[in-house]
Formats: sequence, structure tokens, C-alpha cells
Amino acid sequence: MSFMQPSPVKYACSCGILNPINKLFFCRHCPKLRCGFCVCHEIESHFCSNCLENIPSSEARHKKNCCANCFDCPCCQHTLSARATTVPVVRKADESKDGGESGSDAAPSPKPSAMPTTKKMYYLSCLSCRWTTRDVGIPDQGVATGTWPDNECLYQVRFNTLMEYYQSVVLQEKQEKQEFMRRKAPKQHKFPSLTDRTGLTVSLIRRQIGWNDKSIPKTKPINITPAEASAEVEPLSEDIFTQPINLRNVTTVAQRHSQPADQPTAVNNLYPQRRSLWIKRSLRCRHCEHNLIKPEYHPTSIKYRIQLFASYHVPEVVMVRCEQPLQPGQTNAIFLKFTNPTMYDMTISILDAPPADAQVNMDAFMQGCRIKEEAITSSPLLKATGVTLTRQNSTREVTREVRDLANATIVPLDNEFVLSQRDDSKEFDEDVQAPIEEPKFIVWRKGNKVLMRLQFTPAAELQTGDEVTLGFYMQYTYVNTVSNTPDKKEPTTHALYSRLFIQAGEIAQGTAN
Amino acid sequence: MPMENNIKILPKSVVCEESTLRGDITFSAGCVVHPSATIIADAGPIIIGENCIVEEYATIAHRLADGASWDASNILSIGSHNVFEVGCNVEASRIGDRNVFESKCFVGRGVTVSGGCVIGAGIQMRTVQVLPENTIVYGQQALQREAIEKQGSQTLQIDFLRKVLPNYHHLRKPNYDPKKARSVV
Amino acid sequence: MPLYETVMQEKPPIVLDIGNAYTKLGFAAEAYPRKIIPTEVVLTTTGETKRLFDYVATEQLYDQIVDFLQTIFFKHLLVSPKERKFVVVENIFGQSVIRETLARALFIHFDVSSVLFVPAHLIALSTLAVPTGLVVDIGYSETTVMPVFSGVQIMSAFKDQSYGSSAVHDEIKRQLLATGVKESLLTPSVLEDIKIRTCFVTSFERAQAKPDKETTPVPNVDYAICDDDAVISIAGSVRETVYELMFEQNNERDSLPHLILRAILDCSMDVRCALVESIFVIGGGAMVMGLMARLKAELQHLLANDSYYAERFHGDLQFKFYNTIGKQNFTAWLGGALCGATDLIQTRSLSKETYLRNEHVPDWSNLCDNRHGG
Amino acid sequence: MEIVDTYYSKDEYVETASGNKVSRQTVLCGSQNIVLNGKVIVQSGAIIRGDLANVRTGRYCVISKNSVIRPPYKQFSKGIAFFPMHIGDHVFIGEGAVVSAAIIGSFVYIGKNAIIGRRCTLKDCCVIEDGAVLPPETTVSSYMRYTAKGSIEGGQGNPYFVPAAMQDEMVNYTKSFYEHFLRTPAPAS
Repeated sequence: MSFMQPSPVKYACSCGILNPINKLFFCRHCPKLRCGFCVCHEIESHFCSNCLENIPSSEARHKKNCCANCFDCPCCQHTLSARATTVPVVRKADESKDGGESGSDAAPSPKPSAMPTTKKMYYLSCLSCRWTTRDVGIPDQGVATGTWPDNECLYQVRFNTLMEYYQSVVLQEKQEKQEFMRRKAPKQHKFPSLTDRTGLTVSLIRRQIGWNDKSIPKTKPINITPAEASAEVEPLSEDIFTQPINLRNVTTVAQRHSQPADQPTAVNNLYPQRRSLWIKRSLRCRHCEHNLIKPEYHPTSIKYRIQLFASYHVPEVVMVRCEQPLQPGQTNAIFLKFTNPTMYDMTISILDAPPADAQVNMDAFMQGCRIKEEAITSSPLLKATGVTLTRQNSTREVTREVRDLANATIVPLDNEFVLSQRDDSKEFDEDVQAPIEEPKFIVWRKGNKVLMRLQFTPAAELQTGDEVTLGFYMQYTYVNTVSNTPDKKEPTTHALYSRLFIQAGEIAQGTAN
Repeated sequence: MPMENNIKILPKSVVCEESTLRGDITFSAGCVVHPSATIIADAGPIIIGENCIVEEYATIAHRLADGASWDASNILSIGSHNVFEVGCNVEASRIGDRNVFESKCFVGRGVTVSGGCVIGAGIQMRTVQVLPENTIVYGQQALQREAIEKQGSQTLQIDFLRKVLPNYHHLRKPNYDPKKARSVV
Repeated sequence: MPLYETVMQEKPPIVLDIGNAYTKLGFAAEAYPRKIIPTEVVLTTTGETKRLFDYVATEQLYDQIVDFLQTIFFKHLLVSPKERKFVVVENIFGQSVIRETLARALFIHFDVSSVLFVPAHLIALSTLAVPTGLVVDIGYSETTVMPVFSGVQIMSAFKDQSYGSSAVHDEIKRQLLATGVKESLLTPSVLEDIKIRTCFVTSFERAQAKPDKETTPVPNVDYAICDDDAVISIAGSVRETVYELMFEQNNERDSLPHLILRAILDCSMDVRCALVESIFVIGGGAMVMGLMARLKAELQHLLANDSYYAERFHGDLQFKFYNTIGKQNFTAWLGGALCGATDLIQTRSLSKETYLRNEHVPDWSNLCDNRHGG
Repeated sequence: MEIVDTYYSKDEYVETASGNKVSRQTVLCGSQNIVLNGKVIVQSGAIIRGDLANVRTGRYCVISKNSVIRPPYKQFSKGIAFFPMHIGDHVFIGEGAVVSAAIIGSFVYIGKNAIIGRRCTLKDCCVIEDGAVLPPETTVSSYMRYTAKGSIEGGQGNPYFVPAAMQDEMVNYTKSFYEHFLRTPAPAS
């Protein structure tokens, strides 16, 4: 079983969504679990995933989020590779260009009179579908990342005219409106004057003296020729009724859409497409606006500057196995392995209801939020979906109820147990720990790991093949080394809890009646 | 049924001993068979043209149709300059020249592969069909397109392999020389 | 010009046209969308791919929209949505739950600064710089007709019918199943591919001649469905007739030409002539070969030979059509991109502050929003 | 889920001084050109073509059953050359995978029956899904997931496609794979 398979153990994130621990983050400042849904995603850096070059964001915007050097195959969307061919060129400058062009058939015959020298010419080739730039008649280039034809837009000029036209129309409208408002609501003078009200006389006098009109010259909408409708429409070619079509020459939807500007229907109009850039993201807690993840800048670096993974802070629970085949209504036990990832000992208790004191604290907190909210949220839609909103700074966090999936009852542990701190040096120690008095539900203990036996009973009404899910609350002590107030240096200890759901397996065949 | 294996290897071929060869198989000059390749001639002889490469875990099979039996005249003829890449499984009824069967592709019995074709990695072809010259089958949806030119030949690779493989592998000796055979006649 | 230059210097607004089948996305003031992607969402919880607008509960739709927008921003547009301005091209008769949920996702989850909702038909017409036109939008799930006169949509004359690309897909499927093709082969993507690569709208003459006269059949096509490794033969008749459902003659009189003529008749007398001479066909479904020629022939034919229309239309009318700039499937998006490039984005948008005040998107059909004369 | 113990018989595997566990049913061609840097598992049926060029793996790699590790070649105008292949630490190569990459970084997961074409570059912490096909010369950058559908997803900081703590996940996985890959205990005597 690798981490690639869906994990049977899920933690409820503070936003209410269930996730395996490797998709969760732990905000040390809150301190709460966060998942990909309830954090704020931000763009850290742009890079090309093919040439692994970092692209500054201004350049990325300028290049329309495309890499300047890498191209995608218009046929299969895989990356194109530059291929070099050596073509003989004749010395004469004016003829060298011809040589390059005829180089597409790889072996042009050089003129015997001229001195044959060779020159490298490049074309792009797809190693997946074998498409090449020669397929569509693009001449080879002298440099590998050469001047391959860009998406050209046939109506760009028209589009620009339209844009200018609308911009000026809107602007004019705006000015007229301002003018109107100015007249409608004149300045509140003590003594209303007629000239102020009309605004006529001042400008009239100014004009009479020969001065410029004070007011901003009115922008006139630039003229545009409106599109003309025509009675002529493109006729259906008669060939279609008689000529068989070759599907290999007709592009697919994906091919058309990868070239959005012209969306060619024939394969000989496919052109290499600049490769889209990728981003590294940083994740930010919406609640306290601290970063949860901040990757290093460089595209090839795999490190993080900030990495608050849940697996570094929250005890990891791994399901080992169930004691017996699962039967509805029959007491069973599950073996769970707990691992303490932190440098401090943890005290863990397993409960079937939220810890009482925590509940009170959280409830009070939530209640406080909710009251504030009721005032601002009045949308019936939100109420209908049962979503409550917590107003936090600029962004709000949408919290939902944890969906209770459990269909088995657990026997909560009668006492808590201690999970020792992680000590990497212990890994190499051979000496066995002195056996200590253990609660009887602990099967073994090694370093920061504990294997534990938890009793549970699947619900009696389950059928063969039904998935048994058990849910419990895990309360653990967490030592927070960061403090929100700068003066306090001592690490603080919190009692936190997480809600866990474990898919124990399916009800086995043949109920033992 | 072929009574026993009858493997003819022409000079300049490199056939590793660790390959599985069954039935009546003829390797023309310049073929390279990597270790762990499998060639099965159950239904009739297989004749492999010049300068073909058969890589690891590649399988070329000339299988018996239901109810049929060994027929010496039912020859599976494979053209020259074909490449059978790692793990491909080819049972095509006819194979021309200069084709590339990429890794882990499967080409079923009903398929006729003409020449200059490329069957992309991982593609399964079972339906009875004829692939015209220079067909490229590619991608997840196994789309087909036509290349403008034939695939380049692999003679350079064969030259290299012919130099290197004997240093590391036990080879089956070329056992059939057409010149000698002719002189005997 | 200084005023709108400042608009453009800040980050360009994002323009979204979320269609039923494909979503067009890009930036304002650009002449074509950056990407055209299927309106499908890969659910982050389970990893499965599903259509964006397939949902049971509103909360589920919200999650799907969030996931979908997340992909748009961080995979395709590569910009942070925070504090951005948006232009959203919308179907004016679209479901308000989708509109509301989209607005909620944008404002609350992504914290955008403003959203400008623009009606698709009207905004598409802006790409022509003409104030009047009869906009016919052939989309995925429906075909809609909206007359616009002097920049005002004539809502009362709006017409829609459920034939769009998806109806054509169903028709292809029906016809192919009848020829004995296995149903499992005909996945939506295969049907779309068959439609786009082999089918066309036949000529008016051939469509009329069909029942009595034997015409030379259109060549068949062998189509390889490679996913399942099968080859099916698509008869010429299939290629030719699947689009006929848009022109079907029946008692309902709801084929596309009828729809257009009825929409025109629902407008007041003095605008009809202008509309007849300014038909504007947009939408992905309009990109099929032969559609315009057929539509024109049908319209002229009805006008001349159908007594109902002959009585009501007067004079020598000639139907005229506009050509789109760019491709038909992103014309509405293009209008949005033009609109987003102007100062309207500042003045007409729904700002975050306004939205948060009552968590509601003003809607023309909602009486409450119209009461204050807004 | 906890990795369950896998047992092998004493005759089937050879354990080297550096802790490599190599099946006897493998084809290691040109073994003098193959360097396994310790605690590497090479399972039955795997082929490593050291005869074509050098192959070097880091520590804690798993080369599963029937996979083929084959240095890539490149054709030049004057001939052909096979390039050495480097594989980093903590790399898992699934069953039946065909790997012809030029470089595989560390903490890489290659799924079952994946095909890695010639001269591909797999950077650290990337995932190749089961059955994915990478055409030659593909680069998969860190924290990317190459799907069986042929698309690339993920990226560093994207929480959905590749675990953010991919490095730790792969270290734990390959280590515990090694620790749970045990010789069948001798019958109690």
C-alpha cells in the first residue's frame, strides 16, 4: 500500500472537509488544520516546465504566460524538440537564403561552382506524433528557438479600432454624465449667481478674449465603420457531396481549441504553439494570513521556505488491520499506529465526543462569530445550504458541518497515553527501552510510535459489502513554539483535537449467525 | 506442427542467446535481437527482413488461428528496418518496411502494417484494418495521422549494437550463409 | 485618453464566458481568448472529472465552481484572482442559482474586487459596432434568438429551443445506433468528434428533394474509435442529415428559420425590416459547414411561400447576415473583452462592497432590484 | 495503510554488502556498469541494460518486477550514442515500467506499466501515474504529476496532485518498503 492509493484514514479539516493527512496543513498561529480548499492560493513564481527557466511575472504577463523558447505540438500537444540538419550552403550571401529554404528536403544539391560549406538549420519535431514544422511548410530556421510563426490574428486591427471606439464612447458618456451632474447639483454658494448656474457666461467671456475654453475638450467618439451585413453567405462547397473526406486531414476539437485565434479545420493550418508557463503556489491561511506553504523560488528547487504540513505537527494515525473479519453488530478491534512527529511528548486520548472543555471554548468562539454574522448574512440561499460565514479581515472562511460518516460505535479509551517525542538519533540506538507499565490497549511502543488496539462495533443494520467507517475524536497536546505575542518566549501547550474517520473495510461475506 | 525449432541466422546478425525463439524463424542479415525477446512461429515460418531490431520483452508471434495447424506455406514475412521496442507485442498479419512498434504496443492479428508506420507506445490495435504507408498512430486516443516522410533507418543503431552486444552477451551463431548454401547447390 | 489609460495600466480584467460545453477565458483588451477549455471540473476530493453544471445540491455546485475557477486561475490564466476585476458573459435567461453561486465563489472564496455581468447577445453584437441585430446563438444545450434594436434587447421577442450541439450529438447517436453500432462506443467525446469532423448542413435543394428523388449519396466515412479500438462506418446520410433537426418541418413550426421569423414578428413593425437585414449567428454550433447558406435559403423560402409570413412581412425583403470577427464560438467572449477594456468596468460593475452588503447579485428580472430605478 | 511484510526466499535474492537485494531472476547486462548505491531492491524479471551505458541508482530505490531500465540513445549525424542513466535516491519504479530516461531525480514515483521515453528528464519529487506514456524528451518538473491521460498536473504548492511533503512521503515509503522486504524466516528448528 503506497501513499498513492487513497488513504483509509481521513482527518476533518477545520473547514469541515475530510482529507488524508498528506493533503492537510497545520496553521501554527491559529492553531488549526487547513486544507487546499480553505486556504488562499497565491502565485509564487512563473516558470516553464520544459526548459525549467524561471520567468519574472512581468515578463510572463508580457509574453501572455507563454515560454519564449518552448513550443507545443499543435497536433498532440506534446512538447516539440528542435532537430538540427546540416545543409550545404553556398558562399554567396544572396543565395544562402535559398539554400536554407531548399534545405527542407535535407539534401539539396549545391552548385558545383560555389564553395560548399555547411550550416545548421533547425526544424521542430514532435517525438510523439512525428509532426514536424516541415509538415505545414514552415521553412527551417537558423537558430533552434527561431522565429517560428506566432499566432496571428487576422482581425487584430479591427479589434483595436473597436476597442478605441468603445473606450471613447464610454468616456464621452462619462463626461456628459459628469457635466450633467455638475449642472444638476451646483456648488452651494451663499449667493447663487446666474452665471454659475448656467456656466455659460464665463466660457463665453473667455472665448471672447480669445482664451482657451477652460473645460476639458470634449472627447468625440472616433468614427468607426460599422460592420456591414451582406446577403451573400458562404455557400456549401459542392465537393462535400461527392468527394470522400480524409479524416486525417481534418482537425479534432482539441487541436482547434489549442489554437483559439483561428481554430483551423485543416491539419495543414496547424502551427507550433508556445508552451504555457506553470506556477509555484504559496498557500496562506485565510484566518490569520500567515503562509502555510511558501516554496523556494527556483523552478528546480524542491525545498520550501515555509512548510507547515499537518504531518509535521499532528499525530499521524495509520490503520494497520482489523482483528477479525467485519460483521455487523459484532465487537471487533482495529489496530492503529500513532506517530508523534514533533519534538515534544504528546498526551493522546481517544474520545467519541468532542472534548468537553474544548467544546465550550470553541462553541463560545463560534457563537461569537455567528452572532456577528447573522447581522450581515441575510441571503436565503446561504441559509438554505447551511453554510455559516465567519468574517475575517478581507476574506472569509466558509465553514461547513463535518459530514458524519461513521457507522460503527467505538469504545473510547478509558485513559490517555503518552506518545514520546520524535528523536531521529533513536533510530540507530539498539538498546531496548526499559519496559514500563502500559495501559493494556497499547500493543507495542517504539520511539515515537505506538501501536494501539481500539474496540469498535459496526452498526447492526449493515449489509455484506458495506464499507464500515468509524469516527472518533483524537485529543492531543501540542506544544506551540511560535507565539503570537512577541514578549512571550515560553512555548505554550495547547490541548487540540481532530476528528478522524477510518474506513475499516467492508462487511465480510457470510454473517456468522 | 514444426517438429523442432529451426532457426536460420544469416551473417552479420546479432541474436542474443537469452531470447526465446520457437518454430521456424529466419533472420536476414543485420538483425539485432536483444535478450529476453520472444519470437514465436506457431502457425508458420517467420521471415524477418534485414536490419530489424527486436528489443527486450518484445514479442513477435505468428499464432495459430482456432483449429488451424502448422502450415509451412503460411509465412509471416516481416520487411526490413523494423524496430520492435521494449515490451511490444506484435501479431500483425503482414509487416512492411521501416515500421516502428513502440514500447508496450499491441498489434493484433487482423492488422496489416504497410510501411513507414509508427505504432505509438502503449497503443492497442485489435480491429482488422490496413494501415496505409506512413501512418502514425499516437496518443492516448490512438489517433492516426500521416507523416510526410518515412521514419529514418536505424542502421547507425544496429552498427553500434553489433559492436557492443557481443562483448556482453552469448550470441547464437549465424548458421546459414546464402552464398555457401548456393555454392553447395 | 488619459482616463482609460490608467484603467489599462492596472491588471487587465479577466473575461469569462462559461458555456455549457466549453468555457472561453482570457483577458480584456485581447483579441482572442487565451484558452477554450471543456466546462468540466476535476474534483479535488475524488479526482473524478465531471461536467460543471451537473450537481444535486447548491453547496455541491459551489464546490465545483470553486474547483473549476481554481484551475482557470492557477493553471490557465496564471493570475491571482484576488483584487481582480471580472467580466462574466452570461445567458440572460440563465438560472439565477448558477449566477448567484458563481458570484458567491468569486466574491467570497476568491475575494475579487468586482464583477461585471454582461448579457451574451447584446455584448456579441458590440463586436460589430452596430446597434441593431437579430442575434442567434447556437449553443450546446439550446439555440436562442434575441432581437436587439438600438442597443436594447427586445426581451418580449426572445425565443429559444432546445436544439443545440447536444441535440445533434443525440441525433448522431440515434442514427448510428440504428445502423447497429454498439452504444458503448458512442461516448460524448466520440459523438462530438464525429459531428465536428464529418457532419455538415446539407443544401436547401437536397433537403427539399429528399423524399421523392434519388440523389447521389454523400460518401461514407470509416471512423476509427480508437479508445475502444473499433472502426465504425458513418453513412453519408448520417453526415448529411443530423443537422436537419434544426430545420425540421412540422406542425410546431419551431425550426430555426421559424424561430427567427417569429422573433422578428414579435417585434414592433418599424424594427422588423432592420432586423431582417442584420442577422448575426454566433455560438459554437454555428461553425458547421453549410449552415449559413441553408439558413438563408430557408428564410427566403418561408418568406415567399409560407402564407403566414407572406401576410405579415411586406415589401421585397432580403435577409442579410453579419460575419463575426474571429470565430463564432467566442464572439460573446470577444464582446466581453471589448467591454472590459472600457471604463464600464469601473462604473457598471458589481463591486465587492456592494455584493457583501446583501450577498445578492442584482438581476433585471428581480423586481426588488428594479424598484430603485437602478 | 501500513505496508505489509513481503517475504522472499533465500534462494531467490542475493543481498550485497551494501544492503542491495537483487533477485536472481533479473537480467543485469553488463553488471560492471551498474552501480546500485545501497539498500536498492531489484525484483524478479527486471532488466537493467548496463551493457548499453552506465546505470547508477541512489540509495533506497525499488525496481519492481518486469521493469526495464534501458539507457537512452541519441542519434547524431555520424553515429549513435547511448547515454548513461542516473537515478536519484528514494525512487520507486513500478511493475512492468519501461524506463529510458536520461535523468531521474530523487523522490520520484513511477507507476506500474508506465513508459518513460528516451532522454526524458524526471526532476525530483515528480509522480508518473500507472500506465502513463511519456514520449521521448519529455521533462517532468518537480511536484508535477504526469497522468495516464497524458496531461501534466500539479506544481509545487498545489495541494491536490502531488503531496506537498513528497520528499518525506517517498523517503518513508521506500524505507519502509525496504524494511518490510524480508527474507522468509528459516523454519523454526
